[in-house]
Amino acid sequence: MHFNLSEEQAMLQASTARFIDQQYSFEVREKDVRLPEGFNRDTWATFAELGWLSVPISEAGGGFGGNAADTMVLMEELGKGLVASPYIPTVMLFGSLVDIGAPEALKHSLLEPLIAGQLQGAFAYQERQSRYNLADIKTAATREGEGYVLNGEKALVMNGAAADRLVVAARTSGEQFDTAGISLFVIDANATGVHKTAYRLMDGQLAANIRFENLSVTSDQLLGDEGDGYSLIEKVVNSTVLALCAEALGIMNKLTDITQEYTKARKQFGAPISSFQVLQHRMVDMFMACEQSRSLLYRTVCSVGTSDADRSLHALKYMIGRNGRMVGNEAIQLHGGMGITDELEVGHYVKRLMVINTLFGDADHHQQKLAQISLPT
Amino acid sequence: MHFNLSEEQAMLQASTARFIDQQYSFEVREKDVRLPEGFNRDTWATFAELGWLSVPISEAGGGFGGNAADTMVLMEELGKGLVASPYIPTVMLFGSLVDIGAPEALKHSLLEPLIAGQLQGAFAYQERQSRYNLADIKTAATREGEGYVLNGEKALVMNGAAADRLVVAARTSGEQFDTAGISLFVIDANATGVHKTAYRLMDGQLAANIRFENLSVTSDQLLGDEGDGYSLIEKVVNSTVLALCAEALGIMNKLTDITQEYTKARKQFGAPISSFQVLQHRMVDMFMACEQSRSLLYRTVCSVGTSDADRSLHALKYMIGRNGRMVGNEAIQLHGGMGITDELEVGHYVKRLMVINTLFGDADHHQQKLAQISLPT
Amino acid sequence: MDISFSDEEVAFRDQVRDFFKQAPVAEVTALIAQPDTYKEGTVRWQKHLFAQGWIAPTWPIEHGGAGWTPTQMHIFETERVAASAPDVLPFGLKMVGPVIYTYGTEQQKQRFLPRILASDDWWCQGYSEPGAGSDLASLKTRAELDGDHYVVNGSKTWTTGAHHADWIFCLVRTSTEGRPQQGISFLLIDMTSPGVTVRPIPTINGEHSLNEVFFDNVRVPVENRIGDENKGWTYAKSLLAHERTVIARVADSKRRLEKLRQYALKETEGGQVMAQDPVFRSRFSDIEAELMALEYTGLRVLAAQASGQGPGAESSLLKIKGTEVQQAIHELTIDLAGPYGGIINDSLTSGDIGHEFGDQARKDYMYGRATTIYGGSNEIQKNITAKHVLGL
Amino acid sequence: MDISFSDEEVAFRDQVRDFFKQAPVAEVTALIAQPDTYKEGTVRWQKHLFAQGWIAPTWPIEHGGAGWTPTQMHIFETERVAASAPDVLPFGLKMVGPVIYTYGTEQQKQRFLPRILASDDWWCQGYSEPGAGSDLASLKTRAELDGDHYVVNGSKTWTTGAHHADWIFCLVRTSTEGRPQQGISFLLIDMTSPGVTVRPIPTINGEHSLNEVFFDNVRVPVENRIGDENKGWTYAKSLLAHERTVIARVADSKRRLEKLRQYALKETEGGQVMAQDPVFRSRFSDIEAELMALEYTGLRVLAAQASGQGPGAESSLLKIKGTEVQQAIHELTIDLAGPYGGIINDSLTSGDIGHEFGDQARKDYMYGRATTIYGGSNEIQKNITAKHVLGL
Repeated sequence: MHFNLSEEQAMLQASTARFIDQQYSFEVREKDVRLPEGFNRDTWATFAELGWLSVPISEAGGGFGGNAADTMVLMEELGKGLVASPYIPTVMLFGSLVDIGAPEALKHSLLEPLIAGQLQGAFAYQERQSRYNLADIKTAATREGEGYVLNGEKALVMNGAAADRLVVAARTSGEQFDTAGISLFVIDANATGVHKTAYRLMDGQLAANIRFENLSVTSDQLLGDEGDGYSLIEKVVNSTVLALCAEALGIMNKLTDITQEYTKARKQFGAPISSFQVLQHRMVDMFMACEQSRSLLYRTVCSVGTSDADRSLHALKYMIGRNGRMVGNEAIQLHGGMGITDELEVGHYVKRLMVINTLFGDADHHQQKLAQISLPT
Repeated sequence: MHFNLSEEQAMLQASTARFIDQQYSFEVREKDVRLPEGFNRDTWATFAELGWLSVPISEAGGGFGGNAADTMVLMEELGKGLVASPYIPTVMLFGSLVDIGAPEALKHSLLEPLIAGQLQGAFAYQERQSRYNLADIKTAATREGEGYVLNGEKALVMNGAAADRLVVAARTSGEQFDTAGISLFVIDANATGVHKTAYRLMDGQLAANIRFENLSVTSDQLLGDEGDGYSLIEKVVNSTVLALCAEALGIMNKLTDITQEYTKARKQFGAPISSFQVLQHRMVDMFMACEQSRSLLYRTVCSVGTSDADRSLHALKYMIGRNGRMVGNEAIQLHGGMGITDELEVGHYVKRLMVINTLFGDADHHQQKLAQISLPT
Repeated sequence: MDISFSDEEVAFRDQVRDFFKQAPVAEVTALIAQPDTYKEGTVRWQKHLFAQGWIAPTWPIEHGGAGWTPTQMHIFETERVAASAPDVLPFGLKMVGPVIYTYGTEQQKQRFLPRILASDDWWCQGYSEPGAGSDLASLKTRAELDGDHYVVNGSKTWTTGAHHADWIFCLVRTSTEGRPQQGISFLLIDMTSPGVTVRPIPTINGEHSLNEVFFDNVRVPVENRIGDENKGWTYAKSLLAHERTVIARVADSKRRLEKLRQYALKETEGGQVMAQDPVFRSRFSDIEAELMALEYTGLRVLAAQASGQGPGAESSLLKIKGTEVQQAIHELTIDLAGPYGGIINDSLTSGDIGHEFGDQARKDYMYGRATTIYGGSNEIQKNITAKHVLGL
Repeated sequence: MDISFSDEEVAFRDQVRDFFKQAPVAEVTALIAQPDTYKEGTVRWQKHLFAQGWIAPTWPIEHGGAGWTPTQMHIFETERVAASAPDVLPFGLKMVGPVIYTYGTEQQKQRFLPRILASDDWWCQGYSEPGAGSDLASLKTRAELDGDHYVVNGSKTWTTGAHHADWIFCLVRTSTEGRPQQGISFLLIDMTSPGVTVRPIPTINGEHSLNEVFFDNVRVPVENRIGDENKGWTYAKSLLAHERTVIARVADSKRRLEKLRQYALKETEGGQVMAQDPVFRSRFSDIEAELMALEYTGLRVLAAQASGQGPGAESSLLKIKGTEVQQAIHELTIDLAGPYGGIINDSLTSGDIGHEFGDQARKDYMYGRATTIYGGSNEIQKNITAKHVLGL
């Protein structure tokens, strides 16, 4: 029993930390995130060069075949650096869906450019009314001849603005909330019949609502079996949630660190405010919130594939949501007035943390999912 | 608009405070509560002399005809003194039920000795399985000739051990959880067919489970109309909850005060522990918990008879339960090891507060009742 | 123990309610909502109140106020919030105005008060400095006497609306002797004076309301000093307790909570309205109970004021609980918005994006973090309460 | 990152599981539950473990221990709790024993260790004093040298089991020079010595486990001092971090939470089981998540120990969170008992009274308040963490 990183994981961690330290200061981040796409294509190319884009992609898919711990290591460091990138939508969602669902030819034609940093992807799953219910899908893929015709609207598609290709979850049968009858299609994001409305999220990154108007798709654009998309969605969303939690933990640790530094430097009443017992205890609470979250992250990583997996994942997303809010709020409060300016990095970290809480179910949502496992209704 | 006491209320408050100050030290309380009945009959006689037993009884019933504010004033002071007495069961429950429900002759024959301190009463409403559902009644009163026969068991009857008379809630029709079909009977607590098992509550006072075995009762022992007892129960329980909350607030204030005194006197690391900022802020939290509870108590008193009444009462019992726990826990914690001995008064106040939380619905229960008003399902 | 209103108060309430019904609330609210027309809308609304004679209801009648009782003020505020009408800016009307009519010279009163009442001057507050936040008395901006002028050097921060302001009232250091509080003076400074520069501070909600104000050898006539030299702390302090009761914003929280309730009846997940979600219900009722209590805490303070006391130390309690409730409402609102709690509408409409209140919930949440920091942070309020109320 | 067990560890787990299956758990538990037979049951259980060679599993083999690794110890504890088997008393086996074999003389080892292992001596701990709780180093019980004896005067408090004890290990003041920590010595005192008096301290759960111990001119042979005079603080301190990890009781909390879950499936209101009550579910899952995390926090500490580190400052985190979780379970359990959370069974059975766990829930809740106080209060743990982990 040990919680050490493997040699490869340690190298990945070191290389990510080095990249941020040497090439990705907060100033660079702020410039990157303000670009029209919400990230910098050159930075993305560097990701590709460093091999990061292949981490969770299977060896069969031409990737590194990394496990949950590998992704965790990478994402935690990206979190610490507040790196603005479409890693989640392009690699963790789009890439993984293609990796596990696409027929061989399609898979290679998409994953090769993706790993090379030349293709941007996105996963269009939720709709205006969906909230956190992954099966709440009204967008319809109606059989027509050999193929299908797509009609409907997807909302809040991360990286939907820059994506070259999309995976779209559409209903081929069943009713609005049914898990059965959902099918996944890879489509060209710039095809006729695809209408995008892009906007920013509070972390500066871009999302889009995407409307499909009589968009024709063929059967070979289908991922997995028709009507069976939900199981693919669950699988990929679960690993993405774990990745997001690792990113969040990186952010929480960073916030805890910079708050300690700030309070040591900030003097009021003739003393550094870090000398006030009330603030000390609150920083201890922040520290404990991080450590407990880390323990649960490790548990979740260790539980992948076991009967503890779902329970761990819900507990994790719940705790990251709740503790993340606490850490973010305290970080701002302990920075005083400086905490509410956009000039310091603290607010930016908090905003990314808040966005993560809204992805794939917030704290309240996952708390209830956890309760449903232990105390089934 | 003002929150001052009337002259009569101020006098009642002063006389109660004087009684506790002069005749009811913590040592007296500890002796009283260890008596076989959980209270001292002489102390009760003093209550009668001071006129306290008549406070909530209507003028028609031979009482003072006091309102919610009058009861509040009395109960808050009794709380501060941690007075062990059956005021709640005998006066607030039994007395009030008789006052509003009994035919004239019965009313006077019971309330006169009650107000004179010569009759102890109790209200047997809940059963083993009832928890906080007042309509969960299985005890049956079956019609037989002119009267009824009672069978069943009541649990946790406050003052059930000492009571001369009981009001029993029994079902004359309807199903287990129905509010309709519940009838109230005044019975002799020492009649054949009445079996008591007495035990103590953690505050030292006595409760009893009471079993009825083919107990015959006549129609003139009925309070109110047959099958219509629930509305009487609700009315009397509501005013009792308010009284209990006032008592609890008295306790909370006392706990806050003695904790401040203790921390000022207790020295560690060469300073009174009240000088440590963390403890100061926690005592501020205790203070705020008391002040907010007081505001809600005033609101509830002012709202009696208005459309805000139920909402206020649920919010109050919820807040008293939640804040009371916080204040109690903090009082113990800030007393350190001394807080967990039975030698200091702090633990005894906490235990009474805990019992109050379990009477007529705890914090969680009333929080959900409150939600049900604002967000009806 | 009586919370009913007298007949006069009931009549007054009806008059106020009627006034708001007729007032151009929607029009000015729309103007205020846009950065470009914010100042225009604010001034127009304040002039409307001025015309009614209600712009400074608690000022003494002799200085142009309405001389209202605390209860009348409470009625007015309740009706104002019920009508969703904007508040007035506090800096002139609630802060420097009372200081001027209490401590100012006759000449100062005549010069400044009428323009404050008519909203002809826009005021801002110069208290905090980069190095003096919670520890306000350690402020360093200095004013040195040079003939009949002070020469002011230094800077002020977190100055709301400085970019709109004509005047700033400042605490400045005129002496370094004695306790820090003893060498502070209260100056009124014309924002058009040479040497005054305003730098916007972008805030985490993406909007601009705060500024830093720099003073570089700014010459201020001695006649712009309020009261005695080195006594400014006393004049400023009298405002602080009052400011805290204002920050509590109980009536505003009531309106927000009701709005939240309405949203929860429409927002759905899996076909069920969120008002039925168990965790939502718990959090909502928790806030509701706290706010119900706070409303009466406010009334208790008001009743004490009406009988000639306070607002004293209990204003800290109002400030702490009031801001905690505000933040709890912000948190529950943004959570209710679900995935839409993280979006920025910018020029898109809610219809384009697909959600009614997510964008506003985000702004409120982010800017709302400031409520526990400004007006004396909640930590400072607890220190004050521990010392002055509990005597620890 | 690997939490799987080696083949040897799996075999060991099976052996331990088997041992508990065969052990007289129910029998000794029943004895321990009654005050009259508490001591008898405890000693019988410990002698059973002794016979197996598992009474002091982490002691070095040379001193009669089993020399287990931290992982083996973890396996043993997990199985013990799963079997609801009693824990051993820590005072001899986990506290003074290790001090004796680490710092004691050969003669002290031969005299005391075998009797500790065989549970022939009952030990208690004399650290806290009425005036020295959180500030332990300010202790005042003094030991003055008189020939080859110390003469001890003073008192110790919160002494668990002193009324059963044969021996007490004490921190006493042998010098008032230098820092308070510098003048402390570590003495072993025979409880039958003339001048030793034990006074029971009744606790808020109505039971007797704590005592005050008075020393009135008690003569203690110098040979009963551990290590050097005035160096006792060093020997005692090494125990404190270990004590904290023990206090966390993660495995025990897991068992209690599962029991609570079972209760919630039976306890009803209005015909619905409480496991379906929304507020219960929220509170339960909140504790569950924290405990799931804590379990791994414990494993992380264990893994660090196994690789030769700690337990160091992170033991404070375990202590704080572990006791918070314990109290949260106590609170939810007593609330689940509803109106029965306030009762005292005394000689009545649960059947007489009508509720299964209310009485025990009350006892656990009340005594459980002590967990955040003893072993260095949680406030002290946060001070330690702020200073030694965060460097504030």
